[in-house]
Amino acid sequence: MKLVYFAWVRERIGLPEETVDLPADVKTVTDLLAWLKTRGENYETALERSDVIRVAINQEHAEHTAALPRNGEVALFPPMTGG
Amino acid sequence: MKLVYFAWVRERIGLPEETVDLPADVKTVTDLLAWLKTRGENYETALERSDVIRVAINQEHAEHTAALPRNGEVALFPPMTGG
Amino acid sequence: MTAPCEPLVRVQAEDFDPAAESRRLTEGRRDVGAVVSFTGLCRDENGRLDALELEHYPGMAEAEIARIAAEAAERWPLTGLTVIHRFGRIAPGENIVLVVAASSHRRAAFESADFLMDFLKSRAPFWKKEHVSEKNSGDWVEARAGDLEDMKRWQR
Amino acid sequence: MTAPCEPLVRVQAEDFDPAAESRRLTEGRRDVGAVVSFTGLCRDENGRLDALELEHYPGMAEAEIARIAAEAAERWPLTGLTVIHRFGRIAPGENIVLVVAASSHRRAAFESADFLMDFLKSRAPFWKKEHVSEKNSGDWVEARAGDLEDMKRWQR
Repeated sequence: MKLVYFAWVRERIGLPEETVDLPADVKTVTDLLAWLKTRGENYETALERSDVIRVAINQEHAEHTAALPRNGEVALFPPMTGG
Repeated sequence: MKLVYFAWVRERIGLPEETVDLPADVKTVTDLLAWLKTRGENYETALERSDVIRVAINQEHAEHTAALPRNGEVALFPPMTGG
Repeated sequence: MTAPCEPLVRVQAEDFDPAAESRRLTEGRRDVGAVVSFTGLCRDENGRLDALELEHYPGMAEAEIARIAAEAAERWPLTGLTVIHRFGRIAPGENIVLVVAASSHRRAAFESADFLMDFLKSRAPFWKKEHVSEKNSGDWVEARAGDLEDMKRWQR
Repeated sequence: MTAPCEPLVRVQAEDFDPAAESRRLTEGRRDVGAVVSFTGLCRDENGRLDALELEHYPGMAEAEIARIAAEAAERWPLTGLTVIHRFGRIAPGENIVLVVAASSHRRAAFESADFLMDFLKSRAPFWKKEHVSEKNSGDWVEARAGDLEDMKRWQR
């Protein structure tokens, strides 16, 4: 699965994007966030307040309860501040 | 007193403005409207629905209950449709 | 709060340039975060209309718009405010009225422009006469009850 | 009701010209009665700010703005709608975002532009980083709770 990161999520993780092989039991966005936090201190810092992390699945806003897609792109980012 | 008329009030009266000598008992806008209606059919037609006639005294909006000024300009016109 | 801005009010027969008026409120400044511009244009009403004739009360028109603009400048923290209203014959597609409100804050710019238009409609001494395609003279546009309702939104 | 207008959406690094975009929605037409234009500009926050860096999610930014614009075009009877959002480094006094809404009706133009801005703030994937005068790198702007409240005004 392709993961993309923006703004301070990107800065704290230290990567703009990466492709990962997910364990079979990682099924929802919530699972994904918990699994990423086990991958190192940078992920832990970036995703510490996971309640504020916004998610897009294939470029559409999604809830943390959403199921991960079989294929495609999952984006993690802070609340938006455009406009 | 100087009277000025606009839009269909002006067209129906047939004058853009005039200067009149008011009888002593014409003290308010309501008195003025009633007195003008006695001056001819054109005034009667113009001021027939006196409730919709708007008034300005010395270029400020005024109520029909307002006292007429000693000097100055009283304007009569339909509801405004600018903007 | 800082002093209210000095609104620019013009009542004129000539056309205006909305872009130039917006630029005047932003050029050389670094404190303007939002500019809302409203332009009112003459419509042909599905081909029915040849032109509008806008009559106004010279002197009072300027004074009344200035009063409304000053009230908006008191009520919202604006960095600039411009109101221009034309009179005379105006063809479909031409400009009638312009309001430009600039502020540090988006909501102040939106609300003050909206407020200005509602009050202009119901309080500024202008009257529209329609010149229609079929006959020589047209009718005066009637005030909409909705215009008065719009204005009441701002009562507090 | 006629079919909703086709909104024009652009996400770009270059500056835009609000006047040209307004003209595009009115030129040669006789059915447009109202044009509301909102321009968002970069402020220097009383001299504190050197620039804003606007990061965006390419692809999703365009798609999300297009979704919001299409919703506005469904909801209000617009004759035209344009939304442009810039990304990259933007200095104080420069343009960030433009919404232009044209309609036969004043209220539709005002409300749809206001709606667009509220939704852009809270749903379009853009993030502002401040470059401040005193140090080399700045902080990410935090989302305002008020922005979300603004958006909720449009729920029905």
